[in-house]
Amino acid sequence: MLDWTFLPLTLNQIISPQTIAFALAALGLSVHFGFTGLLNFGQAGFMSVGAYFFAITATRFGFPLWASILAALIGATAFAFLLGIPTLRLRADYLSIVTIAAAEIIRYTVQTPDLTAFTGGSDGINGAEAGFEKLNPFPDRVYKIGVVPYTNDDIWVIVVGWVLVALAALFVWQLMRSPWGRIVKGIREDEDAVRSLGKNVYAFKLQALIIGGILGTLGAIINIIPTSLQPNNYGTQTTFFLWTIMLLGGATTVLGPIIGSIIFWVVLNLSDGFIGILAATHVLPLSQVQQGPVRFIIVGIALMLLVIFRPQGIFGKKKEAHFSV
Amino acid sequence: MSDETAFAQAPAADAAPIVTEPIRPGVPKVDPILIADGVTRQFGGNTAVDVEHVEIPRGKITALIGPNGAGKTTFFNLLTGFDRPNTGTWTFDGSDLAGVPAYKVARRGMVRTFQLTKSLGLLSVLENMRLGATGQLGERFLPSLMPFLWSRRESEITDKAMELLARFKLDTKASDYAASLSGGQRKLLEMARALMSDPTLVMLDEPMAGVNPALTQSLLGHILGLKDSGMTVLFVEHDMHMVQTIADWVIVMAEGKVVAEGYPREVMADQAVIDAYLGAHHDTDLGTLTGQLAIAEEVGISDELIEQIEEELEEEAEEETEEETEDATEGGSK
Amino acid sequence: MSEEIALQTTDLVAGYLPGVNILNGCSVTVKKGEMVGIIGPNGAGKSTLLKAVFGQVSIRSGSVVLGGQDITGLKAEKLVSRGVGFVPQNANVFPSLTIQENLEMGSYQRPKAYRERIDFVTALFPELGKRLGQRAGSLSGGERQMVAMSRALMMDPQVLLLDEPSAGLSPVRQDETFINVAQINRAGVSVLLVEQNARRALQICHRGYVLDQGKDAYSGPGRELLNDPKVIELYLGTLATDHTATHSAPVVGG
Amino acid sequence: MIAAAVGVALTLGLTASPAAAASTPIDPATAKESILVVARDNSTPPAKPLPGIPVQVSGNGFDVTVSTGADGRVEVGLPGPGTFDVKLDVSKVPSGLALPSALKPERSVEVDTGNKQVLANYIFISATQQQQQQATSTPSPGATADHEKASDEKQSGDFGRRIWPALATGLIFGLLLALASIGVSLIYGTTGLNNFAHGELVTFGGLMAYTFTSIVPLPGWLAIIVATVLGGAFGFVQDLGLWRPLRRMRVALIPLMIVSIGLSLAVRYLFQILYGPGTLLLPQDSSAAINIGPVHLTSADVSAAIIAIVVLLGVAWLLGNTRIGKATRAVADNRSLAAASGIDVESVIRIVWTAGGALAGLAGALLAYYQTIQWDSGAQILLAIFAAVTLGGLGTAYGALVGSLVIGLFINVSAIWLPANLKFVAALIAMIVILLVRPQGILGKKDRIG
Amino acid sequence: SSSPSSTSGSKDLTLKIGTILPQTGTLATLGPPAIEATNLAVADINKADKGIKLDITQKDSGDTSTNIATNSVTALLAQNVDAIIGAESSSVTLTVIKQVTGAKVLEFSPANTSPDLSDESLDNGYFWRDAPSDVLQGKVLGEKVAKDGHTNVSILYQNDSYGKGLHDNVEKALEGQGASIAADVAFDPNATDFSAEVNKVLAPKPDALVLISFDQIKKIVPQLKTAGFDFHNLYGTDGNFGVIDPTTKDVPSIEGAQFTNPGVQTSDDLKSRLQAQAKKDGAKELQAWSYAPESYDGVVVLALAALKGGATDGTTLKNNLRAVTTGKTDCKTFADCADALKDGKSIHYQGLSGPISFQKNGDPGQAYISIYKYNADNSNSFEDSQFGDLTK
Ligand SMILES: Nc1ncnc2c1ncn2[C@@H]1O[C@H](COP(=O)(O)OP(=O)(O)OP(=O)(O)O)[C@@H](O)[C@H]1O
Ligand SMILES: Nc1ncnc2c1ncn2[C@@H]1O[C@H](COP(=O)(O)OP(=O)(O)OP(=O)(O)O)[C@@H](O)[C@H]1O
Ligand SMILES: CC(C)C[C@H](N)C(=O)O
Ligand SMILES: [Mg+2]
Ligand SMILES: [Mg+2]
Repeated sequence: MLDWTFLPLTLNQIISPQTIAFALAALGLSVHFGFTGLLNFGQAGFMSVGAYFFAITATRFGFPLWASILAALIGATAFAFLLGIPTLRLRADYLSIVTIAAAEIIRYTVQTPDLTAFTGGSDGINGAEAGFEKLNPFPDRVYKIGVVPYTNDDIWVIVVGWVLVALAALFVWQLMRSPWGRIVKGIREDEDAVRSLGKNVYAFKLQALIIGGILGTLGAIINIIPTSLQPNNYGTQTTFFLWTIMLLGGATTVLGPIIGSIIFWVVLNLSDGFIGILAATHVLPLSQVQQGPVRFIIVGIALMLLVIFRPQGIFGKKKEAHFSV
Repeated sequence: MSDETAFAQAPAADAAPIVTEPIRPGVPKVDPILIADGVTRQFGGNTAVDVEHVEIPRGKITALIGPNGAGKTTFFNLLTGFDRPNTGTWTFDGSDLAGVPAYKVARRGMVRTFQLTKSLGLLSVLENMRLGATGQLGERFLPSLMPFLWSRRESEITDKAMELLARFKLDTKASDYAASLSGGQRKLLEMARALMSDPTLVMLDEPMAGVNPALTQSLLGHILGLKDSGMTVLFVEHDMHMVQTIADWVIVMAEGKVVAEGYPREVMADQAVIDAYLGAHHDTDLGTLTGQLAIAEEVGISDELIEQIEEELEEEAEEETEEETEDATEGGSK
Repeated sequence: MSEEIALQTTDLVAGYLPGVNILNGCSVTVKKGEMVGIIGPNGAGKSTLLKAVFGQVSIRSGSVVLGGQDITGLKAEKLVSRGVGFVPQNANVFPSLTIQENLEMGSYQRPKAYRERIDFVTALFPELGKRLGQRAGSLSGGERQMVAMSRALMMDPQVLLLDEPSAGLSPVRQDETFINVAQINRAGVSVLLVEQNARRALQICHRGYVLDQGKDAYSGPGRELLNDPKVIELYLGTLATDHTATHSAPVVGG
Repeated sequence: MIAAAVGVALTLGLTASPAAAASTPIDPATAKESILVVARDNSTPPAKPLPGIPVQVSGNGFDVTVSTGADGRVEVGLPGPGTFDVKLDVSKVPSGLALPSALKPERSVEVDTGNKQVLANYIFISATQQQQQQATSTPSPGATADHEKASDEKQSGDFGRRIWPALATGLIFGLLLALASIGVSLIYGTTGLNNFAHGELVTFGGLMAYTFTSIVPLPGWLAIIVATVLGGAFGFVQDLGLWRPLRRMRVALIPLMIVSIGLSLAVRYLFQILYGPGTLLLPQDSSAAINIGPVHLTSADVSAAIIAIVVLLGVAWLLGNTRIGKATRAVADNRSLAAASGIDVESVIRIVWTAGGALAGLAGALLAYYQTIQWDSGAQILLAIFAAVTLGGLGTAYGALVGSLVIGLFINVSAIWLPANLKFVAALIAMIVILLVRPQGILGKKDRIG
Repeated sequence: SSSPSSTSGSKDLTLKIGTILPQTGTLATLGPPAIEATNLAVADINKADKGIKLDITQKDSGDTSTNIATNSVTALLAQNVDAIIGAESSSVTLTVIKQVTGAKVLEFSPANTSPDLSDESLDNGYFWRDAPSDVLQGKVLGEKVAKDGHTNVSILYQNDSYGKGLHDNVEKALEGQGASIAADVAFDPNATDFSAEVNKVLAPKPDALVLISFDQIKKIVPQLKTAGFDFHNLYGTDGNFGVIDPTTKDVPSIEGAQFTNPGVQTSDDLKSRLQAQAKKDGAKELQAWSYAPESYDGVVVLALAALKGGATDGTTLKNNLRAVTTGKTDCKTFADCADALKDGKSIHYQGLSGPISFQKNGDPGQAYISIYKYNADNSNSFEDSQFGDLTK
C-alpha cells in the first residue's frame, strides 16, 4: 500500500504554524544578518528565551495572555541586552561563535535538574497555550482545509500567525527603507565608517538585535501554542534551518524569509513522502528506519545546490551576491 | 572656474593672522579650534604618537605632513576617538574630547575620513552620501516607521548629495553600489560623504592620494570655498602641490612628535623638513640620469644603486645619447 | 630596448559584472626593456587592465600576449613563474604576516633569492629593515606601500606591473621609488606603470598611454604626453605640470 | 541474593515480648508475605551488623517482637498483606550511636500481596554525626536542595579525588580537541571558511577506526593510521569535488558557510544510514593500565595522549618553519595577492584540506578509542571545536591548540562544582568571558584602523 | 480525529492503529520487542475474527534529540488513525501528547513510566498506559539496593522526565531506608562523553551506583570499568536493561549488576511467538523482551474497548478502556474476552503482563516489578519480582 497522504499534507504545510514560526524567526534573522550584518548564530536562543518567558509565566504564574506575551518580549529584549552589550564589540566571526554558544548555554541551562520546577527540565513545558485558546472566536468544530481536518484551536493560531507575519513584514519593510535602515545597512558594510559619520553604531546594533530577537520570540510563541515547549527544539539545528530559510529567500529581502519558510517545509515534506514511496516500492534500498535520516540528507544537498545555483536567494539581487564577501 | 584665481592667493593674504607669537612647534594660535596636550600612544615598545602640544587654527586649512609612519593617521585616530591614547587630553571648540566615543566626536562637528577608504560596498553611492547627513529624524527607531516625518528632509539631503557628487565627478555612479568604485573614486566618495554633514572641522587623511590630478585641481577650489564658508580643514597629504596651493598652515610630524610648524613657504624651506621629508630635489626631473643621481645621493639610497647610476651616466656620456635613456647595461640591478 | 614585444594586450574587453564592460577594446604594448606608463581619470579602467592581464578579471574578448605566448586568462601564479610581477593598488600586503614574512612570500617561488634580495630591499626602505618582525596589518599606509613594492622587488621579475606604487608615500620615498623602478627597468625589466602621479611617471617612462573609459585614448612618448596641452587639460591638470616646464629650480626656493 | 537462611535468625536471641497481646510468630519461609528488618552500625563505614536489637512488628491484629540476628537482620513472617508498624528498640543499641534524623525508630511498612522481605532498614550513625546533621539541615522541604548541601560538604572532602581525574580527562580531551581544531583553524585561516562540516571529518575518522577494527579486524595502531590516511583523502576529495568548484564560482563566504552546514547535515545522516543510529564501541581493554591515586587511565587513553602530543608538536613545527606553513597564512590574508606572489593558492588550499582532514581523522579515531563513536559524535563536539578555535584567536593554529586545552579542561573540571549537564556551559561561558577581555582571542592580533 | 469506519451494525469495525515506537535513537534497542508484540497482537486479533479488524502502521519515534516523533504523529494523524501506541520514552510522549490528544486520538503507551504522565490535565483523558508509574519501580529499586547492604549510594540519571521521576523515587526509597546519597548526578541524554559524570559519581567512593539511562549505559560501563568499579554494586533500570546483551561487542562483562524492569518475566511461549513474528516481518532476531507483554496487551485492550463501545474513535476508546479491565469476569485472551463481551458480561482482561485494572487517570492499578541479574556472559537471569498496588 503506497502512502500518498503526504501530498495533501504538503499543501497544508504551507499555512502550518511551523511555517509561520520559522518565517517570523527567519525574518528576525534577516534583520540581524541580512540588513545589519550581525552574524547571529543563536537565533534559536532568542526563540527559546521568549518561549520560556511566555510558557513559564503562563503555566507557573498564571499570567494572562497579554502579560505572558509582554513577558516574552521583555525576555527577548533582556537577552538581547545581555548578549549584545558585551559582545557587539566583537568582530563578526567571533560574534557568530558567541551567539551560537549563548543559545546553547540557554538550552543546557533550562535543562538543569534544579530548575525543573520552572523550566520542566529537558521535557519542557506543556500547556502554555491555554490563555491563547481561551480567546478563540472560532466555534468548536472540525474545519477542513483540503483533506486535512483542523480543530478550531488550529485555525485560531494559523489566522493569528499569518496576521502577525503580515504585520512583521510590513514593519521590517518600512524600517529598512527609512534612514534607520540605511544606517544598519551601513553598519553591515563597515561600522567604522558609519561611526565616523556620527552614528551611534552600538545603539543601532542593539536595536537591530532586539527587533530581530523579538521576531524570533513571536515565532517561538506561535510554534509552541499548538505543540509544547521543548528545549531541544531550539538547538543549533533550528538556527541552521533558519539560516537556510533566510538565504533561500534572500537575506536582504522582506518576502524572502517568508517564502523561504514555506518552500523549506514544503520541500521537506515532499521529499519525505517521495522517499517513503520510493522505499516502499523498493526503488531505494532503504529500510523504514533508514528513511528518517534521508530527509536531512536531502535538506543538506538542497542547501548546497541552492547556494551553488542561486547564491543570492530567490528574491535577492544577483549583483549583491557578486560583491558580498 | 574661479579656481585659478584661488591658487594665486598667497596664504599670508588671509585677513586674520594665525599666530602672534614666534613660530615654533606647538605655538599657540590666535583662534584655535582644536588643542591637544600630551597625547601619546604606544604600540608595544614603539611610540607612534607623542604630541606635547598642538593647536589647530579655526577657519583655516592646516596641512599635517611628515614621513611615512610618523604617526599622522594614528594621531587622527586618537583625536577622533577611534583609538585610545596612553595619555593626553584635547579640546575641540572649547569642550573636552578625550575619551569621547568616535560617533560623538563626529556629532560635535569633527568629521574625519580614512586613509584606507571605507566605502559601504553594498549601499549605492547616493545612499553612502545620504548616510553622511546629520539631523535626520528618520534615523530614530519610531519616527523611521512614519515616513511623513522625514520625507522632506530626505529630499533635501538627496539634492545636496547630488550636488556634491557632481562636483566629485561621481554623479554618474550615484545609483551604483559603492563596491564597484575604483580606488580613486572611493577616495572621492569618502571625502564627499564627510562633507555631507557640514562639519565644523573636517579631517582628511590623504584625500588626494590616487585621485586624478585634473580632478584634484578642481576639488581644491571646492575646499577653499568651504573654508570661506567657515569650515576648518585639517588634512594629511604627501602631495606638496596641494599643500602649497591651499594650506594656510603646515604642521610637520616625525616619529610621533610635532617637529615643525609654520606657514607653508617657510616650513618647506626648512632644511630639517627637506632632509627628512621633502627631499631637496623634489622638483628635479627624474627623466634624466643626472636628476636621478642627484636625488639618489641626497636621500641616501644604497651606495650600490648610486654606483650603478654613475656607471650608467658615464656610459651614456660615451654614447652621447640625449633625452631618452636607452638601456645600456645588462642585469644592472641584480 | 629591443623591438621585441614583452607584453601586449589587443582589443581587450573585460569587466566585473555580467553585461558591464569596463575595458572596451584596450590595446597596450610594452616592448622588451621598455617602461610604459598609464595615466587616466579615476575609474578609467587602469587597475582593471592590470588585473585583466594578471588573470584576476574575466576577459570577454581580446588577447593578452606575453613574450609571444598567449596568456589570456592564465592564472596568477603561473604568470609569476613566467616572470611577471604585480603590485596591486589596494590590499597589497598580507596583514597578518610580519614584514619579513611578506617579503618571504615575495620570493616564494625562489626561496633562495630571498637572501640575495633582502639586503637590497631593506637598504631601499630602512623603515622596514628596522622592524622586520612587525605585522603588516599594523603598518601605516605608506609603510604598507613600501612593503608592497618590496615584495614585488623580491621576486626578481621580467615584466613588472605596478598599480600606483607611489600613492601614500612621502615625497622623498616617492622619488626613491621612481628611481628604483627606472633602475630596475634599465636592468632589462619591462615595466607597466599605472600612476596618478603623472608628472613623475611620465618623466621616467619611455612611452605613455592615456586611458579613458576603458580605451587607450592617447599614446606617445612620455615627455610628449606630459607637455600635450590636451592631456594636460583633461588629465594632468595645470597644478602639477606648470612647474615641470622648467624642470630645474625647486618651488620651495621661489 | 536473598539467602533464605536468614530465617534462622528468628530462633536466636528472642527476648520476652513486653506486649500483652503477642501473636505467635509466623515462619517467614512458609509465609506468603514477610518484612525484613535490618539494623546496622554505619558510624565508621563499612557498615557492621547490629545483632540482638529487639523489633516489634504489629498491625492487622498481628503483633510480634523479635530480635535481629548475628547478621543484624531478622525476617518476620506475616499473616497477609497490609500495613504494619515496625518499631525498633533503640535503647538496646550501643551508646554513641543514633539514627540519622531522617530515620525514625517507628515506621509503617506497606506490604502488597505476595511480597516477601519488604524492607525496614535501620542504619545507625554516631551521635555526634547526627547532631551535626541536625544543625546543618534546615527544615526546608526541597529534598534535593538538602542533598546539594550534603554533597557540597563531601565535595570539599574528596576534592583531591575529583580534581585529578578531571584534570587528566580534561587534558586528554583537550589534546584530541586540538587535533580536530587545527584543521578548522587552518581552513578558516586559508579560505576564511567557518567549516561547519568539520565535525563530520572527525566522525569519519572514528567510523573508519571502527570499520577497521570491528568489521575488518586490523590491529588498533594500523586502524588509526588507516583512519588518518582516509581522513586526509576525505578532506582532499571534499576540496576537489566541492570547495574548489565553489571557489571558482567566487561564492562568498557566508553562502560557503551555509554550504558547509548543508554538507554537514547530508554527510552526518548518511553516516546514520550506513552505521545506524547507535553508539559504536571499539574493541579495547577498558580496565585501567595506569593507576595514579584516583586517576585511572587505560592504555588507549595514554597512547591517545602521546600520539596527540607528538602530532601536535610536529604540526606546530611545520607551520612555523616551513614555507608552506607561512603560505597558508598568506593565502588566508589575501588570496589574490598570494597568487600574485607566485603561491599556488589552489594547491596550498588542497594541502590544508588534506592535512585538516587527516588530523580530524586522527582525532576521530583516537576519540573513538577514548570515548565511543557514533554517527553524530563529531557534530556533538563541533561547538567545543569552534569555541576552542575562537578562544585561541580565529585562524591562528597555535591559538587553536591553546584554546582546545582550555576548553577541554573547563569542560571536565567545571563539572566538579556545577551540575554535570552544565559542563559545556562552563566552557562556553569561559570562552565568552575571555573574548570580552581579549576580543581577538588569546593569540589573535588586532589590526589598525584607518 | 473522526473515524470514518466506525459504523455500528453487523459490519466489522476497523480500528486504525498507528505506533510511534523507537526504531532509532537512544531507546532503539528496546523498540523491536514492542513493535513485534503489537504486530503479533494485531495478527492474533485479526485471526480471531470477532467483529473487529485492526490495521496498524508502524512509525519511528526517534528520541528527544530529533523531532522524528512529531513528524510521525503528523503523518499518522493525517491517516486518520484512531489510536497511537507509544511512545516508549516518556519524554518523547511529552513532546507529542498535546498533538495526539488534542486531535482526540487515543494515545496508549506500553512503556512510559514517568510519574509526570499520571497528571490528567495533560491529555483530557486520552492518554493511557499499562506500564506502572516509577513511584513503584523507584521504591522497589531503592529498597533492593538498601537490602543488599548498601548505605552510601551514588545515582547517575538521565536528565529527562523518566530519569528524573525514577531518580526522585529511588532517592526517596533509599533515604527512607537510611541510606545516604553519595553523589547525585544528572547527565544530558544526548551527551556522548561521560567522563566528568563518572568522575563525579565515583569520587565519594560510593558502595553502590544506581544508573538510570537508556543506551548510554554502553558508554558508561567501560568508564566504570576503567575506574575499577565492581559491577556487583551496579543497579540499572528498565531504560538500560537489555541494552547490553551477549551480542553486544566490546562492552566488558557486567556480571553481578542488577536491573529492575516493570512487568513480569516474558514467558517462553510469548518469546518464541515474537521471534516467529519478527522472522515473518523480516526483522532482526529479538534480543530484548522489555515491554513486549505490555505492548501486546495494549493492542488487545484497545480492540476490546472498541468492541465494547461499538465504535473505534478515540473518544469511544477512552470511555471504554476502564470497563474492559475492571469488570467481573476474568478472561485471558482476546478471543475469550471478545466472546465474553458478546455475551454481555463485564470483563476483566488478564493480559500477558498481568492484571491491568486501569485507574481513572489511565494508569494501571497494579503491577509487578521484576529484578534481573547479569551473568558473566552478559546474559541475564530473573531474580525476583515484587507486586505493587498503585491505587493507594
Ligand atoms: N570590483 C568591481 N566590480 C564592479 N565594477 C568595478 C569593480 N572595480 C572597479 N569597477 C569599475 O570599473 C571601472 C574601472 O575601475 P578601475 O579600478 O580599473 O579604475 P582605475 O582606472 O584604476 O581608477 P583609479 O585611478 O581611481 O584607481 C570603474 O568605473 C569602477 O566603477
Ligand atoms: N595597531 C598598531 N600596532 C603596532 N604599530 C602600529 C599600529 N598602528 C600604527 N602603528 C605604527 O605606528 C606608526 C605610525 O603609524 P601611522 O599610521 O600613524 O603613520 P602615518 O603618519 O599615518 O604614515 P603614512 O603617511 O604612511 O600613512 C607606524 O610606524 C606604524 O607601524
Ligand atoms: C522503554 C522504557 C525504558 C521507557 C521508560 N520507562 C520511560 O518512561 O521513559
Ligand atoms: Mg597615514
Ligand atoms: Mg586604480
